[in-house]
Amino acid sequence: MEGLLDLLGLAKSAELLSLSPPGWGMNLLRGLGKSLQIAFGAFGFGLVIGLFGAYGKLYGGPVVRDLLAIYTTVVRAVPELVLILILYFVGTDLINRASEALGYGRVEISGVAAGIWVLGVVQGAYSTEVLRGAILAVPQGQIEAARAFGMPPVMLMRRVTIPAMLSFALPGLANLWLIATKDTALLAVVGFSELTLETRQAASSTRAYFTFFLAAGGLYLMVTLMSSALFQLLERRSRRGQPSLKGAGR
Amino acid sequence: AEEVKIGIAAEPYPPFASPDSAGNWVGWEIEVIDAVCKAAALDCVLTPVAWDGIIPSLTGKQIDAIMASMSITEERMQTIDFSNAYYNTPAVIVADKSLDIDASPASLAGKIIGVQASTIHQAYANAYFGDAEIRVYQTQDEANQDLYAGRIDATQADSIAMADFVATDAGQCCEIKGNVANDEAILGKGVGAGVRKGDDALREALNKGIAAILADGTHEAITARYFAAPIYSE
Amino acid sequence: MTATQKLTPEAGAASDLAGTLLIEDLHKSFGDLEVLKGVSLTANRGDVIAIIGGSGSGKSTMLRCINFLETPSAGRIVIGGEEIQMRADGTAANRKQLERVRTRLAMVFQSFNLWTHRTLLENVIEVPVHVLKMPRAQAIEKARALLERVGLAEKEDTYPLFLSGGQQQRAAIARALAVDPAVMLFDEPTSALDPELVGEVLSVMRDLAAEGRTMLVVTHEMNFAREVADHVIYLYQGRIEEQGPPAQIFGNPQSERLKQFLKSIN
Amino acid sequence: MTATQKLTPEAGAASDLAGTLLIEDLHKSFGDLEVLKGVSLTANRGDVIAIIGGSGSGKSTMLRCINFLETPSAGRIVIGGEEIQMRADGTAANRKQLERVRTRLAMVFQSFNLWTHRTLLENVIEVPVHVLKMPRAQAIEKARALLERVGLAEKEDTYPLFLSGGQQQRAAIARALAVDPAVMLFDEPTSALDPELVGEVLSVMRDLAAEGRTMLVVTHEMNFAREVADHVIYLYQGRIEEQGPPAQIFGNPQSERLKQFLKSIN
Amino acid sequence: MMRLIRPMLMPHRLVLIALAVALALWCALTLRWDWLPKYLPLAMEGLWRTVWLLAASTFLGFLLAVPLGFAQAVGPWYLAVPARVFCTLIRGTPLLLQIWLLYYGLGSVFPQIDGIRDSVLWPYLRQAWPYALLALTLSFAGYEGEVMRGAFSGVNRGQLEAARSFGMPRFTLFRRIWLPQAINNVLPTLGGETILQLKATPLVATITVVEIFAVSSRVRQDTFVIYEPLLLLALVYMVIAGLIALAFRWLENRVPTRRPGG
Ligand SMILES: Nc1ncnc2c1ncn2[C@@H]1O[C@H](COP(=O)(O)OP(=O)(O)OP(=O)(O)O)[C@@H](O)[C@H]1O
Ligand SMILES: Nc1ncnc2c1ncn2[C@@H]1O[C@H](COP(=O)(O)OP(=O)(O)OP(=O)(O)O)[C@@H](O)[C@H]1O
Ligand SMILES: [Mg+2]
Ligand SMILES: [Mg+2]
Repeated sequence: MEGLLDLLGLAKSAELLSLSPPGWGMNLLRGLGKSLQIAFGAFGFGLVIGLFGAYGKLYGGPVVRDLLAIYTTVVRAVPELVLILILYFVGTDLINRASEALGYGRVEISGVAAGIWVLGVVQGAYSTEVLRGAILAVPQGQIEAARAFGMPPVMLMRRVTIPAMLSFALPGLANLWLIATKDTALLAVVGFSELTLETRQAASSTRAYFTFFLAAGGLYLMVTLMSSALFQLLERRSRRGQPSLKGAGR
Repeated sequence: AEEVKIGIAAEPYPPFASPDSAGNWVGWEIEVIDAVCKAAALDCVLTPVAWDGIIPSLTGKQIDAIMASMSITEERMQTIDFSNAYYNTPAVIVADKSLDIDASPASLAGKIIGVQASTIHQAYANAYFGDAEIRVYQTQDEANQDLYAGRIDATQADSIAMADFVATDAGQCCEIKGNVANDEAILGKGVGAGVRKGDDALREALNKGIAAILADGTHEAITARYFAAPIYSE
Repeated sequence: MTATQKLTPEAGAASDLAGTLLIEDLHKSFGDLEVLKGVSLTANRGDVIAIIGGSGSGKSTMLRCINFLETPSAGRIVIGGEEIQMRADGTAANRKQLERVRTRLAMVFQSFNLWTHRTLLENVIEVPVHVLKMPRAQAIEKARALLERVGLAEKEDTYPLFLSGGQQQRAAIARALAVDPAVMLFDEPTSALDPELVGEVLSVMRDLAAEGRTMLVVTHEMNFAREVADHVIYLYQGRIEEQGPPAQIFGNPQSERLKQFLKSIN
Repeated sequence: MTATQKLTPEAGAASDLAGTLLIEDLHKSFGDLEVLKGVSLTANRGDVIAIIGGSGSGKSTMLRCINFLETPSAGRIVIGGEEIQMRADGTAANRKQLERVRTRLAMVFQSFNLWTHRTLLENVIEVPVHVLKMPRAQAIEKARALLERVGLAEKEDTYPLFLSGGQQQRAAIARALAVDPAVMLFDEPTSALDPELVGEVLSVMRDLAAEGRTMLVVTHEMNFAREVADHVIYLYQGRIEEQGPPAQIFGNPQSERLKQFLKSIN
Repeated sequence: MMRLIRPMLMPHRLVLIALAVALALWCALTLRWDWLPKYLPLAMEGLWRTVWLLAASTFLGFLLAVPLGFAQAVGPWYLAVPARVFCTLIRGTPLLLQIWLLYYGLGSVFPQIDGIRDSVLWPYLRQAWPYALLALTLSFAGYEGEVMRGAFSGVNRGQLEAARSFGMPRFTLFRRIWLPQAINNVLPTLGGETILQLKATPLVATITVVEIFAVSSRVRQDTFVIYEPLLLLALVYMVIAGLIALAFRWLENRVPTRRPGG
């Protein structure tokens, strides 16, 4: 094994990537863990915003619709990095000022919470659009049929709209999840030690840029492949009942 | 004592501050921070922040002081206050051995010079090397890489960091061509600790600590472990 | 034009009125376009009323107004003796009431509208279990009987989109029957089917009529209207142009429009 | 079963043969399912052949095999005296030949298949300009005349999805006519239309028949088959169960199947 | 004109507009803008660089995406598999890493090739923008290849059969029917993706390309004015994104489509 590694000139890389110090493997994994934690939180928070946002956009009054339109347009037009800088610094500043004014003194805002809040707001804008499109894609007749049988609105959403739209929403949501995992890299700017920052630290401490960039790329790719597989499974499940489109493009 | 959050740059800057693989920060500056805090009886916590966001973090109260090799300059003093300096080093120009240049604007005209973003070197290069093309890097390391790759002709940086670089394998290509002419308004009065404007209590405490370690020889002792020559002068 | 027979639902007890339907002066506009211009009709329990008319005459709109899938612009709708409370803008004033009334109506859509994410059996038990709160086992038993009846017993675990049009159509009827509706509304139940399937579906409907269910059927199948309906309504541009028993409508049409319509069909 | 008349395309000059069509022993399977089990037919120039049969009997498949939208499993297809060269697997051996032959055929699909990204006029000139290399101005002139003929002159700048079904159907006929086809294939050209529109479309087809175009029409409209067709073919489970002139097929059906089929329709 | 103005007169919109104006005024009056004149020329230069990087990379990327998508949708396996792998690799790794790998990785390989420093290519290889353009182009191609795959297989089969039944040659069919319909179907998606691409351009600042984001960073670093350049930058991006959205709206409306009512 070692001979083989030597042969390929990979011995040094293997040493740098080993899981126990002085190898940096553990650092990368720790970073990955934190990235996933934030991504998961932000994605979930974004989904909640998105569900309310989509319903608001479709069925809300004119005021709600306009406010949501502003939210989704602005958030989707401005680069995440800029939004993160603004939301993180202004947001925490405002919270602190508010709590000081109320006499509580400064509150400690954890990096994880802040990251989830900031990325969640960004993700929410995208989820809103994905879910809105999916709800629109549900044939109107399916919803009418439910109403014609006297289903109350919440039951209609739970029993018909959401399960029926899932197959339309999942590809978009899968993309959003991947964006969430990669956007955590932007939190490096506010000093959050996720995967990209750990990679940079390892790379510049050891000067082995290539090794670490490739390793990080591999980790990201692994996450992507695994989550794609998972989403495909979900999509297939949600698609049961729909004939396959295979061959339709010939 | 109340916790004081000392902001350091999350990007490694060896030999001053860099994380080891166990996640501990080590280096000359880290030891100095320790010593200063002890001398000033402050309960310090290291908080790594990306260099790009370090001043907003300070003004936004995520951290209480910056000790990240930040030079004391007029520009920065408009936004934050500084303690007294705890080290100072001259700025040098490094270039390929085969190039016949020195650190004067005239000899650098038409060349490509790499500098690190948000440093006094960037400010200095913008002010003095207007006839050269200036490329801005996120870290000095990246500039060094490009110097080695030949994509830039020269780089301006701290003499200490550069002495380190030319000693490495990759640094063999290059040599220190000399110090740039001093301009205290830009290059500053050495490196100090940044604090929020008006936070005089902390500034005084840090000053006291710095004075203490300079007086009792701690500073000298730490320096001796890292560098051949002293890096502090009045 | 014949005058609509009058039926006063307030006169009798509610149970006698199950399966009656009264529509008075129903109007409906989409923006500037007035699609229904005052339609009235009465159905007693067990009546089969066929609605015929050209494309765009407002047949579907009328059916959809009856269960408030479209909000009427004006008019009264009384189902099973219970008048649906309307706001000034035509929306139902009382959601609970509307939902209750809707469970007594059942609509079979032209495009079936089966829920594609559920199997046939699940489609049929959905409303009994989740809206009417029938015990699941009982609902399944009943659903199986209904699927058997429309000839789909062996398809209960299939998803709707894997079925042929005629099979979907029959499943939609089973789903409607599962709620034991007092009144059934059919919107062109055979238009997308080939001639042999048309026969199948119509025979199921003939059985329902024989059972004495109240039915409103929008149809292009004149044979069906002739044979099964008690009463035929010819809609033209949002008005009832002519109505009467099938023998009269098909045998001895009065209005020019209707004569022309019947001619174009044959 | 009557024997297919024989026509030997090799005997005459190509120009005489324009508009003739010969199919011999056509087979088609989808996987294990054999949909066509040996179908033969001959059409002379100007013949109108109606194809009837139940759902799933293989009518559409047969039409689609003729212009190789499906690859036949076996058999010969000769169009205008030119036999389409097939590989062993049924795919066309010579793409250039196939493309050439296809320009002489024109298919009108059940679902119209107008190109949704082009206006009506653009739909009609598309093939003349881009395949037949006709000068654009000339193509436009011809297209306008055709749209006029099917009663869509004022719709030339409309996109297909904004038209009613009947209008789309007529536009599809105009598009097919624009290539001046020797043989036209119609797949249930009226099934999605309401009764009044059915009349419109059938009258356009009647005109085409009068002009002497060769036409193969899959249809459920027995009246049309009876009045317009020269020859009627009844398909049952992938075989020609019975064929003959309309008077015989409708007046004096022989096979049990056909009798039952005709009964179910009326 | 009235059609544009009337919807704006709804009461809550008037309130929103008033709020927006008030916010803009407050920003203009109380925040620091004294640095603006000095950095304006640099900002214009950065803006121009952002715009052309965006335009060139989306254009070239889309040209690549068409064959990538087509190969995946209907191509033989020996074309479909590589296309699929390419798209997965691009979509599965952060753009930042791709940029760094190209610039620091690939870029540091070149100088080791003998003679390359004397070649005519060296002045370009020495610059950062070719790497930035390459990375952005490949990234856009990867994402859009996936989009076009769906678009090509989403085109209604009947539309293609109609063309084939008229004897349309294969390439004509692709050019006149398949591609235009595929593009029409995904125009809304493409609009969104182009805005995403706009938002990806700041990443090239990390390899010394001075586009508008880098300019704003420079302002922040030079002057330590923190929020104002960020706000202005956000505004600039919103304007560009708005223009992109308008352009795509115009493209979409060239072929009117009937959409289901909300
Ligand atoms: N949601 C709507 N918005 C605007 N106009 C509508 C709407 N629904 C129906 N219409 C119009 O109302 C008229 C009547 O439509 P309706 O669907 O009731 O006709 P129909 O009699 O059912 O015709 P068909 O036999 O073609 O189904 C048509 O002109 C139609 O265009
Ligand atoms: N692509 C296909 N793959 C598999 N089976 C097919 C395919 N196309 C058609 N079939 C099957 O071939 C048989 C004949 O189909 P075809 O469409 O020719 O029937 P048809 O006579 O046109 O019926 P209809 O009147 O319903 O249009 C059917 O059983 C159908 O399920
Ligand atoms: Mg209708
Ligand atoms: Mg068919």
